[in-house]
Amino acid sequence: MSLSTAEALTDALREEARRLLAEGTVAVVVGWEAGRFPNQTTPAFISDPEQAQRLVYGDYCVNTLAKYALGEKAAGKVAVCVRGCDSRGINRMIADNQLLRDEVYLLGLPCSGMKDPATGSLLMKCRTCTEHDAVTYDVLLGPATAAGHDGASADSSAGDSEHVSDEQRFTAVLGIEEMAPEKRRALFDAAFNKCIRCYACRKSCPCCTCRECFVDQLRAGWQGKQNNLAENRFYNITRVFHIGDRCIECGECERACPMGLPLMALNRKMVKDLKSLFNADDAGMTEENSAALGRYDLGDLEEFM
Amino acid sequence: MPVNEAPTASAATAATAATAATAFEPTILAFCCHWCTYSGADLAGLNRMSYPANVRVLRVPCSGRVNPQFVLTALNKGCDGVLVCGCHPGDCHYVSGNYFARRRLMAFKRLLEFTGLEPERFQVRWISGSEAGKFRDTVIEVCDQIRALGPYRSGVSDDVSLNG
Amino acid sequence: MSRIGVFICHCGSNIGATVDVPKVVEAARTLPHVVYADDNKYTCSDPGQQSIRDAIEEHDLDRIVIASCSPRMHELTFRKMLHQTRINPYLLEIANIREQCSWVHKDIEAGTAKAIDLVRMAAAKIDRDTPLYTTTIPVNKRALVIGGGIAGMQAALDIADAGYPVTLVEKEPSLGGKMVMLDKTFPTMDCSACICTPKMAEVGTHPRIEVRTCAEVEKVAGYVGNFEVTIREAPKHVDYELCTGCGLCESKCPTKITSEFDQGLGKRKAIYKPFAQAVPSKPTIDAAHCRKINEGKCGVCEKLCPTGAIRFDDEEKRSTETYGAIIVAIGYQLIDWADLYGEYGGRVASPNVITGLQFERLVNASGPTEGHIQRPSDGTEPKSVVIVKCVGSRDPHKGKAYCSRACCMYGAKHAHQYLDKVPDGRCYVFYMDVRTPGKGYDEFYMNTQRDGAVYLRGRVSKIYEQGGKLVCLGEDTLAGATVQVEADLVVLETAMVPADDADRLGSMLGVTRDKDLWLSEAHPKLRPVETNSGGVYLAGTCQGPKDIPDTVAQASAAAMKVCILFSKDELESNAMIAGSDVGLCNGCGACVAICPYQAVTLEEVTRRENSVMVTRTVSNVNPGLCQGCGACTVACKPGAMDLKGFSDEQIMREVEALCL
Amino acid sequence: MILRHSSLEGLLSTLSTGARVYVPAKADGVTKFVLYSSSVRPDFSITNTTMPPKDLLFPQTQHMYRYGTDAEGVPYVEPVHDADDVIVFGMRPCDVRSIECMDDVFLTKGFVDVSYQAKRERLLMVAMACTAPAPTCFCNSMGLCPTAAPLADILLRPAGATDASGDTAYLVEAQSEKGQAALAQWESYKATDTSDADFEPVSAAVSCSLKVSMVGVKDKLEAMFDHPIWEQLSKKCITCGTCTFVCPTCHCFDISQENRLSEGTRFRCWDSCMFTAYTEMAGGHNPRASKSARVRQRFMHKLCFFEQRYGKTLCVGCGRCVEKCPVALDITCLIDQIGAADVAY
Repeated sequence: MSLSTAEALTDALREEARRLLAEGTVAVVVGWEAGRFPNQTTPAFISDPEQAQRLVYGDYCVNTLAKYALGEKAAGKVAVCVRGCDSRGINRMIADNQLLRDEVYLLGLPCSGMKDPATGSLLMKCRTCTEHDAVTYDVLLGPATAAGHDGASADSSAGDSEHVSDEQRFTAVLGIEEMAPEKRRALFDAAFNKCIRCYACRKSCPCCTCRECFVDQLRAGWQGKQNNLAENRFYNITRVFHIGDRCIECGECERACPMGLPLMALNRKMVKDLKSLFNADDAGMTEENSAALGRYDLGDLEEFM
Repeated sequence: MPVNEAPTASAATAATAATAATAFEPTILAFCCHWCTYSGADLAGLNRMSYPANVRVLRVPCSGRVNPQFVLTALNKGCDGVLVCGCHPGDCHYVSGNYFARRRLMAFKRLLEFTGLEPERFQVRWISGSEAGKFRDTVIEVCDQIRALGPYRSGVSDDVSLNG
Repeated sequence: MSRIGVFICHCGSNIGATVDVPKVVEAARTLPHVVYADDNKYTCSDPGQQSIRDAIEEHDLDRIVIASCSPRMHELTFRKMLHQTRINPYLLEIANIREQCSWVHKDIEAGTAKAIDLVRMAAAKIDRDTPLYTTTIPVNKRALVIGGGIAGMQAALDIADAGYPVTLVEKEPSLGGKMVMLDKTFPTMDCSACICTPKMAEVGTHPRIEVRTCAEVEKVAGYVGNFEVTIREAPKHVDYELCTGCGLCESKCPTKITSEFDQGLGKRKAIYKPFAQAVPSKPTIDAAHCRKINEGKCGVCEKLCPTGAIRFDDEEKRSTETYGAIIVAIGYQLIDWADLYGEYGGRVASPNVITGLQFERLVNASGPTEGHIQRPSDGTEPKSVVIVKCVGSRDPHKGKAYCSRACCMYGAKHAHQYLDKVPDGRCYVFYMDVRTPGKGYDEFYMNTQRDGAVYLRGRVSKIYEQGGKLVCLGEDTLAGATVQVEADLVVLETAMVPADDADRLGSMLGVTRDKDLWLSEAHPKLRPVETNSGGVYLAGTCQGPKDIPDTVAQASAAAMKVCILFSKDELESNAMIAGSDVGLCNGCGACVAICPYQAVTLEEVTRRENSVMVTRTVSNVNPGLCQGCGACTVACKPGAMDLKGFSDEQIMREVEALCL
Repeated sequence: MILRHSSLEGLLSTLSTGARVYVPAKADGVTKFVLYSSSVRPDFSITNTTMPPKDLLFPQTQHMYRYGTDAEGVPYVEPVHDADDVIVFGMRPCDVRSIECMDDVFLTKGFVDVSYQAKRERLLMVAMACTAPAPTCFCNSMGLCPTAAPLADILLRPAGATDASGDTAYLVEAQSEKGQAALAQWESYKATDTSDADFEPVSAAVSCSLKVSMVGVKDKLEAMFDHPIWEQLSKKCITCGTCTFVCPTCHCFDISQENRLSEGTRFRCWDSCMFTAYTEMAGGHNPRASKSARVRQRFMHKLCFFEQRYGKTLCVGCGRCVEKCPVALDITCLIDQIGAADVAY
C-alpha cells in the first residue's frame, strides 16, 4: 500500500483505538507497533487511550492477531485489528466455542499483503491469501482493498483482480503431489528431521485452542518426548490432521516456524482434499462450524469398498 | 543384558526365523469393528479358511473409534502395514460411525501418501460379518503387497542430531 | 501394580492342534504383571470356570486374560463367571486364539507365535483396564405417541391395553389421519371408515389414553425413560368440558371454506368438525377464517350455543410432562406433483386432473358428491378415466427414486371402484410395473383387469385439455407404440413423501433421516421399529411408504417395544461408554456434533483450576444415551473424550505389545 | 600459522578421519553445524547459524541409560555412552562463550553431569572470529568481543582484507594445550609463502551495530520480580519454545522414559521454561501457570539469576532469539526497558 494510505490508516486506527478506550467500549486494543529494526513491527496491546499513538499499520504488520483475543478477553472487551486472516481466525475461534462474538470489537483494515521486513518482498503467506480484507468487523477503517496484492497479480487491474485461484493457492501442494513417492518421502523426512518441536506452529494457530495439547500429555504410545524422525512425523502429521478441516490458511504456523518446515503445504493438502472430496467450505468465513470431518454425507465418495 | 528374547519374540521374528531369514515377513495390524469385520474374521475361522499369520486383529467397537493417531503409532512402533476394517457404509451398528471414519480416513490416507507413505501400508476396507472370504482375501492381498514392499522404516531409532 | 492371571484354553484339540498351548503358557508367564498362567482343556466348561475362580483366590488375581475362542462367543459367559468373584466383570480380556488363530493357520510355529502375540496384546490391554460399572436410570412408565393416524392409534391402544398411560398428540382437530379419508381398503374392500372410526372411538374413550388434538410437540429433552416433552396446543375456541357436540353452531355458521378433509373438493364451516365421525366429536373454530375473531362481527355460534362453550379469546396452551418412551407416527403426505410435472398441467392443470386421495373423497358416500363420481369441473360423470401410477415415485429425475409401495394396489382399487360405479365407463391405467406382494393382492389386480381396466405399460408424457377432454399422451412399451387416450378424468397416483414435520421432529428426537427425509430405523432388518435414539420408536409411514396392514403391524411392534421397556422399573446403562475429562475438555463441541445418539451435551462447570475457581463450558456424556461407539473420541483433539473399555491408552498399549 | 581458505577442504577431510568434524553449513534450508563429509559445503560466511552448536554436547534427546529385568527377573541398569572425538570447526565467539556457560552448569559447583562431561572432554573447539556481525548481533554489549574467543582451543582470525588471489587467509592460534596438540595435524596445510608476522588479522575493533547497556540491569532485576513490566511484556509471547531452542545457552531438560514390556530407556530432552508443562507438578498444580511468570523466569534467568550464581549473564548476544521470535519479543528491547525502569538499586 502507498505510504499515504498507510499513514491515513494508521491515523484512523489510532483515533478509533483512542475513542474506544476513552469511551470504555473496550478494555484493550490489539494491534501492531514499531519494533527495534527497520520496518519491523510487533504485536501491541494498548489499554491506555494516551498510548494509542503507538499503534501503526502498514506493509509490515506480519503477525496475525486473532489468537490474542483469547488471552486478553478476561480483562474485558477486546478490540482486535483484523484483516482477512485475523478475522477468519476470530470466526474460527467462535465456531470452536472458544470466543463469543460479543467479547471482541473488530477493527477492519484493508490489506494488500504484508512484506518481509528483511527482504521487502511479499510474505509467503500473503502470496496465496484468498481473503485480504476482514470477513467480519464492527468498524471498517479505510476502504476495502480493490487492487490485488503487491505481488504477482498487483496492479493488474482494479476490481476483482484480488482473486487468488485455487491453482495458485494449491501450487505447492500440486507440485509435491506430482513428485514420485520416494521424493515426497525424502522431502518430508528431511523436513520432519529438522523440526525442533518448539511448537511455535501450534502456538500461533487460531485453531489450536486445546487446553492441553496431545503432545503435552504423557500418555503411553501417544506422543513420545524424544526428538527423532518418527516422533516428529507423528507430531507434524497429527497437528495437520487436528486442524486440517478448520485451517483458515493464515499461514502463521509456517511464518512462525524457525526451521522453515513446509507446514502450509501440509495444511493445504488437507484443505484441498476436503474441498474436492467433500465440498468443504473455506474455514473461518462465518461463525458457523462447518468442519468437514465433523459431519458426513451419505453420498460421500466411496473408495474403500 | 537383553531380556526375554525367545518367548516374547514377535510372530514376524519367529516367522522369519522359520524360513531361515530368506524372506521378510511383515507385521500387519488390522483394526476390526466388533460388529462386522471382527465377526467376518470369526466366520473365516469357523469355515476353516486359511490366511497368512502376519495379521493381528485389534478389536474396536466401531471403525469410527479408530483414531488416525493409532495408525501413526502402529507404524512408529514397528508395524509394516495397517488395515482398518468396518461395516459397509449404511450398515454401521452405531448408525454413522463408519461414515465419519470414511471421511477421516480418506483424508488421512491422502495425507500419509502425500508425505511419502506407500499406499499399500495403510488401507481401509469394509467387510461385513458374512464376508469371511473377503476378509481372507484382503489379508492375503495386503500381506503380499507389504511383503513385496519390505519393512517400514519409521525413523524411530534415528536420533536426530540438530547439527549433523 | 496389577496382578494378571492368564488362562489358555485348548478347546479340546480345536486350539491345541495348531497352537502349542504349553508354549503360550510359558510365554505368558514372562509378561509384565502376569502372576499366574495356566492352561485348560475347556475353559468355558464348569470345571474350567471353577479353576479360574480358584486361581483368582489362590493367587490374589485382580484381572484376567482368557485366550480361547472369540469374545463374541464367550465374553458374556466369562463376565457372568466374574460376577461370582471379587473381580469386576470388566477386568477381563479375551485373546481370540481359535477363530482368528488356530482355525486359520495350519503352521504350528506361526500359529503359536501369533497366539503369543495375541495374549501379549490382551495382557497389555488389561493392565490398563479399570473396573466399569453400569448405572441405572429410572423408567417413567408413560408413553407419548405423536400422530393420531391408524399407526398412532393402534400403538396407543396396545400400550394402554397393556396397562400404561399414553398421551396421543394429533395436530389436526380429529384423530383418523389419512386412513379415515379413504373410501375402501384393498383388497377386501372394507369400508375404511367402518374399520377406522371404531378405533378412533376406542382411543377417544380409553381410560388410559389422553388425546390432545390441535397439538404439536414443541420441545424434547432428556433421554430414554425420562423424556421431558413440551406440547403446544393451539386454541380450539370451544370449551370441550361444556360442549356436547350438538352441532348447532356448525350448521348456522355463515362462513364456508374449502375442506381440507375433502381434499379441496368440498366445503366446511369456520366452526367445524372435519368430518361427521370425528374424534373428539366436538367442533373447533378455524381462527383464520372466523368472522368474529377477525372482524369482530358475527358471533352466531356463541349466541346459539346452548352450553355457552364458545371461547373467542381462547389461547394456546403449553405443558411439559415426563414420558418414558416416544412413538413417532406422523405418517406421510402426498408429493406436491404440480411443481414437478408441468407436462400434466402443473399449477394450471385442469381441475379434472386429481390425485388418488381426491378420488377417494369423490367416491366416498359421505364425501362431497355423496359417492357419485363426478368431474370437479362440471359435475358430469366421467365416461373415461385415466389412472397414472408412479407420479413422483420411481422417478429420480423429477420426484423420488423409491417406490411408494401402496399405489399399485390403490390404483387397481380406483379402477375397480370406477368401473363398479360407472359400468359403461372405460378405464386406462398407465403403469411401469405392477407390484402386488401381499395376501390377496395379485388376485385383486387380476380381477380389476377382468373388470375391464386397460393396463398400458408406460409413462404418460403429456396431459392437455382439448374440447373438454383431457388428452393423455403416453407410450405403450409392450406394444412399442405411442398412445393417445382421451379421458374425462385423470387420477394421478402420487408418491408418498415424509410429513412436513419429519425433519424438525427427527432432529429434535435425535432420529436420523435418510436422504429422502424418512425417519431411519436403527437397523433395516433387525431393528425395524427402534431408532438410534433410545426410547424412541417408529410406527407407520413416517419410516417409509407402506400400506395399512404393514402400518398396523409396525405400530403394534413399536407398542410392544415400549411395553418391554416399561416392564422394567430401571434401565441398566451400558458400562463401556464414553466419558469426558473435564480438565482436558475445552468445550469445542466437536463431540456433540458427531454423536449419533445426542448423548453428548455441553454444560457449564465451575471448578478449581490451579487454585482459582473457573467456570467453563465442557462436554458431558449422558450414560443413558451413550452406546459406546467411540466416534466422539476421535473427534476430540486433546483426547479429553475417551471410551471406557477401549480407551486410547489401552489401544495404544495393544499396538505397542503387538510390535515387540 | 597462516591457513588459506583454499586449503580448508583438505584440512577438514584430514581432520574428519580421526574425529567427527562439524562445520557451519546450510542443510535442508537451515544453517547449523553439519557433520563434515565430502558432500558438505562449509559456509564460514554465516555469522550465526540458526541452530547453535550446543546439541553436540547437550543433544535434544540424550539417552542416559537402559534398564529392565532379565529373564530371571533380576533388574539391571545399563548406562549409555556415546561420546566420540568431536571437532567443531568455525564456532563464533558467542557460541564459544555459550559453552563456557554450559560448563558452569554441567561441570561446576560439585555437580558433574557425566554425559555432558564425556562429550565435553572429547570436544575440540575451533573458533572463527567475526568480521561482519549480523544486525541482530549484540555480543559487545554482553561483554564479548566478536574477534576473540578465549575458551576456544584454536582461534582462526581472517585477514582484514582479501588478498590479491581472492583467497581469504586465516591466522591460526592455539589457545590451549589441547589446541596446541591438535595443530600438529594442521601443519601440512599451512601457507608457506607468508608468516604470522606479516599477517594482519581482522581488527579487534569489529563491533556490533546493535548495542544495549547492561549497567545496573542485574541489580534492577533483583528488585523487579513483582514489577508490572512482565505482565505487559508477556502479552505478545505465544509461549512457543523457539527462543529457548535456538538459544546457545538454554540448557533445561526433562527426563522421561519409554518402556516396552520389561525393559525401557531413560532419556532427557530439551525442555523450555516457556512451556506450561515445564513447572507442572504431579498433582496438577503449576507454580508458574501464567505466561507472565514464565516470561519473567526466562529473562530473569538470563540476566539475573545466572549471574548471581555463576558471575556472568546467560545471554551471549548471539541474536538468535531476536531473529527467530515469531512475535518479535526482543531481549534487547527488554534490556532497554529495564534500563529505563524507575527502580532503585
